[in-house]
Amino acid sequence: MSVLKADNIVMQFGGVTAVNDLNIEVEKGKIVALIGPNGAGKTTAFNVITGVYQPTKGSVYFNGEKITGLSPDKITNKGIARTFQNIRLFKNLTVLDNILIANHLHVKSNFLSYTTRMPWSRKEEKSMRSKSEMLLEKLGLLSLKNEIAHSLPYGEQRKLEIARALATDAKLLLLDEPAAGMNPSETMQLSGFIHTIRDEFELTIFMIEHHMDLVMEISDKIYVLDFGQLIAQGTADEVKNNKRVIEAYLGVEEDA
Amino acid sequence: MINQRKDHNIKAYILLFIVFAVLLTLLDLKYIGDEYVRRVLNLAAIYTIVSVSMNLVNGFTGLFSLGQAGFMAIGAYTVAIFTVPLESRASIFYVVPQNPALAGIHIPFPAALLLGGLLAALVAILIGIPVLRLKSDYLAIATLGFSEIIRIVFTNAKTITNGALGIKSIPKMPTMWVFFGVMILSVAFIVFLINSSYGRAFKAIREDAVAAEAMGINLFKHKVMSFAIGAFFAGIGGGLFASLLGTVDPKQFYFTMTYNFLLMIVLGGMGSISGTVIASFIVTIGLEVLRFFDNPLTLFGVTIPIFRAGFRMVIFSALLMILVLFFRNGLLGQKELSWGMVRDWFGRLRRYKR
Amino acid sequence: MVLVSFETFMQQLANGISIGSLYALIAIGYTMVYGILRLINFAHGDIFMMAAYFMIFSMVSFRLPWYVSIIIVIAFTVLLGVIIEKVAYRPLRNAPRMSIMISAIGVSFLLENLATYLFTGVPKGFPDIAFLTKAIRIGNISLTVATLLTPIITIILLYVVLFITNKTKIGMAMRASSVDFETARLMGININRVISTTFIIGSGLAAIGAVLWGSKYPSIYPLVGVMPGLKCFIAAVLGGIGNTTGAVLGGFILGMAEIMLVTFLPALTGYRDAIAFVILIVVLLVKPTGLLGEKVTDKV
Amino acid sequence: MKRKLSLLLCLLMVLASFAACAKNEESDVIKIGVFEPLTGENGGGGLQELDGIKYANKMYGEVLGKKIELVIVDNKSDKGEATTAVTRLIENDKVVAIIGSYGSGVSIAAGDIIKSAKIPTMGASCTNPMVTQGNEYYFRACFLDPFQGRVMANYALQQGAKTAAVIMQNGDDYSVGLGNFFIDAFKELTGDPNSIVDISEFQVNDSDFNGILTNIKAKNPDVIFAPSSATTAPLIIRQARALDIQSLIMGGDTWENPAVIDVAGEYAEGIVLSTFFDENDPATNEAKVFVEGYKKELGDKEPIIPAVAALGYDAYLLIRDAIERAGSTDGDAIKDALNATKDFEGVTGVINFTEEGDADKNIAVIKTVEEGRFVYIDTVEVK
Repeated sequence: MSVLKADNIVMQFGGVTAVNDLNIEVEKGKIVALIGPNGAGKTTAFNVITGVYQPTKGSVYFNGEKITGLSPDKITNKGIARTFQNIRLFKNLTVLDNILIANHLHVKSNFLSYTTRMPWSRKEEKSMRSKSEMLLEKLGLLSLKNEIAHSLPYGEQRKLEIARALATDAKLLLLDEPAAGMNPSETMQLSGFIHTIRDEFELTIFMIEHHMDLVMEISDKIYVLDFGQLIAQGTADEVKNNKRVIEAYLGVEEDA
Repeated sequence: MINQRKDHNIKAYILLFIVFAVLLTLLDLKYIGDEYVRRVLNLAAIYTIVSVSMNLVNGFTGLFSLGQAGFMAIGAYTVAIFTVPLESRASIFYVVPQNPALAGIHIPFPAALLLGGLLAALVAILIGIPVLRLKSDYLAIATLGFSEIIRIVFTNAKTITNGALGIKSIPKMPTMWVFFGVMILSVAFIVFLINSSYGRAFKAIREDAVAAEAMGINLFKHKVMSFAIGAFFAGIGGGLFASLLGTVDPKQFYFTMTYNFLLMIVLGGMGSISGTVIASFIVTIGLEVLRFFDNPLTLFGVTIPIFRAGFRMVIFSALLMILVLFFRNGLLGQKELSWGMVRDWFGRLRRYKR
Repeated sequence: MVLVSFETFMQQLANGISIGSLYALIAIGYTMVYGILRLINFAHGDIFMMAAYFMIFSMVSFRLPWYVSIIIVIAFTVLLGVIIEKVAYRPLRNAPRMSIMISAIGVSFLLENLATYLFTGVPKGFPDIAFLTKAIRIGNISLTVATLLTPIITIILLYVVLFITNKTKIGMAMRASSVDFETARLMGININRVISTTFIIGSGLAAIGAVLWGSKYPSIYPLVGVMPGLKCFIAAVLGGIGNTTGAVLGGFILGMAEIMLVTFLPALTGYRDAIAFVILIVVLLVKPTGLLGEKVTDKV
Repeated sequence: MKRKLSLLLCLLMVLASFAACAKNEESDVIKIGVFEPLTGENGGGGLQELDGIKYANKMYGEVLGKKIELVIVDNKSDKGEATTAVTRLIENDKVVAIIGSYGSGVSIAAGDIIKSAKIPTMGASCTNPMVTQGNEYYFRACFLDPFQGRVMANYALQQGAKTAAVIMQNGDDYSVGLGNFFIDAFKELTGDPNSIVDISEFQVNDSDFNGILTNIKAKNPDVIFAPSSATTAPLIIRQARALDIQSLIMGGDTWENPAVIDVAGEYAEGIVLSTFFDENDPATNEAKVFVEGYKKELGDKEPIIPAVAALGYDAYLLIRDAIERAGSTDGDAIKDALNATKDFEGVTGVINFTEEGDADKNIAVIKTVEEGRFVYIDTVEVK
């Protein structure tokens, strides 16, 4: 059964069509990649899925439930979490705070019981903290928990952003260029990391990526987008040998 | 080790509080200080409540709101309308009689104060629903606009507010503990809020609204929540203000009043509660200390001509500009005052001396 | 709702155009600064106030003729505007938006207190420019020359500003900067010069506005700029901030709305100032880009 | 740079606190506090009133063989400031009596503090009834708004007026109070509830009255009564005349301000206002001396003596006289002496106090403007 299904998505800005007639299906437990040259509409597709943009036409389904029209926070509440192309951490807050914030959507006590220090709210806070610390530990970030987010090295910031997305207890993780700006060895580590979290947290992963090596290595399925149009889909090998894909990438590829 | 330090800190806090309580009680029982000192301190306590509430909205949630004066007006008028003794109502509403629905109602001060805060919060929710969608400077100007609308409505609702003539004979509070007690409760409430999950959500919105939303935080709900809580405490501050002055009229709540609180949070540090508390006291007391600039100054028999009425405010606004330009983070930036920081300062001082 | 005679209506129409054109003139300055710096220049109304005082000093204390005075006033006001930009806004250009707005509020606060200190709160009479304050009658409608002249001057100045921004080199640089600051800088545009020019034009217009305002409402005191400042900002937002023609349009609409409220709903005259804010908020909510503003999409 | 600046700031603060403490107590002076708006909205009037008080201090600088020292604080036309300013006078400066303030709002705010501190206070020109109401320590040297409203309504009637329009400043207690008293009196005197054809309000800091005035013009009233500050009055007058409104334009005591003529120019001709005092018709001996001396003192500063200066002068003399009669600086003694004031010869007339502590004045001076000067028309007595 498909976790995510995008059905004939059209996204227009004024007269410009950024995404045209996009159909995507992501199956449970799989790692699926969305690739394409710059400006192909990949991030736009992500923004439509996560509710940042309302599509001009078409709908998105999550576990069979229609989620188009919902606001981004509602969609996250359903179980889709994402990272951003240009890391958007809560820069001036600590690593732990970043994770705790992602836990906020599960909070049950209201603000009054927090401000009056009611026992159940204190208990909730406590369990939230231990859960977050456990997550940090699993991802090897626990020693950094009191560091300010923007002071972390670039790679750790990427990792933290993924950790933060995980903290929402998402079932589907959207990664927007997780390897951007990483060197080859970091990229290879990332590949292992993605596999690990997929298995550990029983995730489905849908990612945008430019690093072809990474994409080819870990993806179960690849979608190729060019000028807003889906031009190819299939396994790594199928896509690699697709004529239209090669054309689209000719001379455009810069960092593979 | 860490636990030990924590215990130590708690002891120090308790000690600090006892010293504070003893000082305040001595002041209150008129063993030390005089009416002037007491009044200035009470005023500072009220300003603290309002500026801390403004910092919750502006500094912690990142919403540039300039509506604090309007919310204060709501609290102040609620207290004024409902606590003035029934027998003096007729002499106050001597031009236009009070609305008969209100003329017979008298409620005790604590209830009126709370009601004022709740009404301010209610109005904030009503305003916030449309306005909080706006961004930074548009939000600022819209909240300023609403603050003015509130004031203008109060000016015109003569049967309720006595219009321009204002209301007097608002009962006085017998003790400073009313002002300081409410201040402590309010600041504690906001500190607990900020350190709770909700507070972290507010900070997340300040840091990056898009990312916060992507983390499942309902922007709108949390913005309205912060805005309304901020308004609630501004209303409480306004109610205390009315009681301290004994009189209210709409002109007091002109939008320029909000600028004073803005100054306090800028001085204290946007996003620092302790900084705001300190800054509120510095500004309120400082404005009084600076009064000597208004009086002609004679040094060695020469009268210095620049010292005359209005000079104080020039100095005050010049200080504000220096602050904005050179000390943008204020006293504490986004940090909170802690023992470690105090120790650091002392350490640095000692090094200076050497 | 009150029915009024045709005569009264025509008179009110003239009143509306007259006050509206003054709003429009000052709103241009707001809109230009906002267009480039994305800053609500809270001090604009106070620059306007200082210009009025400059005029008083020039004509009353130094007994200069009005045509000389106007030039001096424009020069001094422009200087003031440029200094404010250099001292209070330039150092904060890369700071968060809130900081620079607080700085603008601080400048406004400082100018008001300075004026109170230097000139006291006693209102000063604005010098009479005889030909401007002469009353003329058309049928039963009475107008001063200043009232007639203001809309004409406003329209002329609007065209001058439009000419500068559309046809001159610095104007192109200004437009480029208003679209994208960083790119404009990378394209070799001297941003500082562009901003200074913006403040020169904005302050110059404030000075001319102050002279016309003073001739019409000749009572000058330190807080005289507060209300015009706020209302002209509202006019600029109404028209679509950043758009010069929009600012003029907004000014006229606001002036007309105020006067028409007084005409047809005299029971609500007490709410006149509230009307401006209500219009502001409605515009912000219904069409945040104003009447003639362009749509800006946020990038995620 | 930053460190130096912050050190400088600290130094400034320390210096300030020293300066504040440096004023040590001297027993050979008697301190009288003056709290006036020297800045802010009412800064203009406050300064004029202060000048009168200072002049009185210069002329009569001693009482009970001691020097009188004036302690002046600015209340910024703001209630919050007013209460701290007054408390400061009482507690820090230990004044024995207080004079002020211009503007009734700030006076009312200070009233409760004065009452509980038992410091007798003399308002000079605050005309709102609420100032002295229920406050045995607050006195005033001027008449009240209800009286003034009645005087103007009376005068309008004498001039044959049958209809009137009223313009008030929305949000200003003085303007709204006086305007409403006029409305009541005018309706009562004409016996016609429709005699007030238009009531309009304008906003604080408004400059444009054309809209209001055009409406009024259409109703063609015999008189326009527009109690307002000296800042707005000339604008109303000018715009009315420019609109070709021929009605008689009247105002209250605040209009007797050179700024009105200065700003309104020739348009001010023929306006009518009520005031406390006329320099050309001194009511008492004290007044003659005052007019002569104060004219010299003013020099070119102001063309006429502002009524509030005369009232400030009187307020000072009343307090000084009471201290002298009381023979002590005790608050209650001064208060009792003030209550016992009998036929005190002030500049603005012979003064006695009512039970509320208001100057029992039944005389108001009506003035008009001719050839750019305030000219005496009549003295009106109202029972």
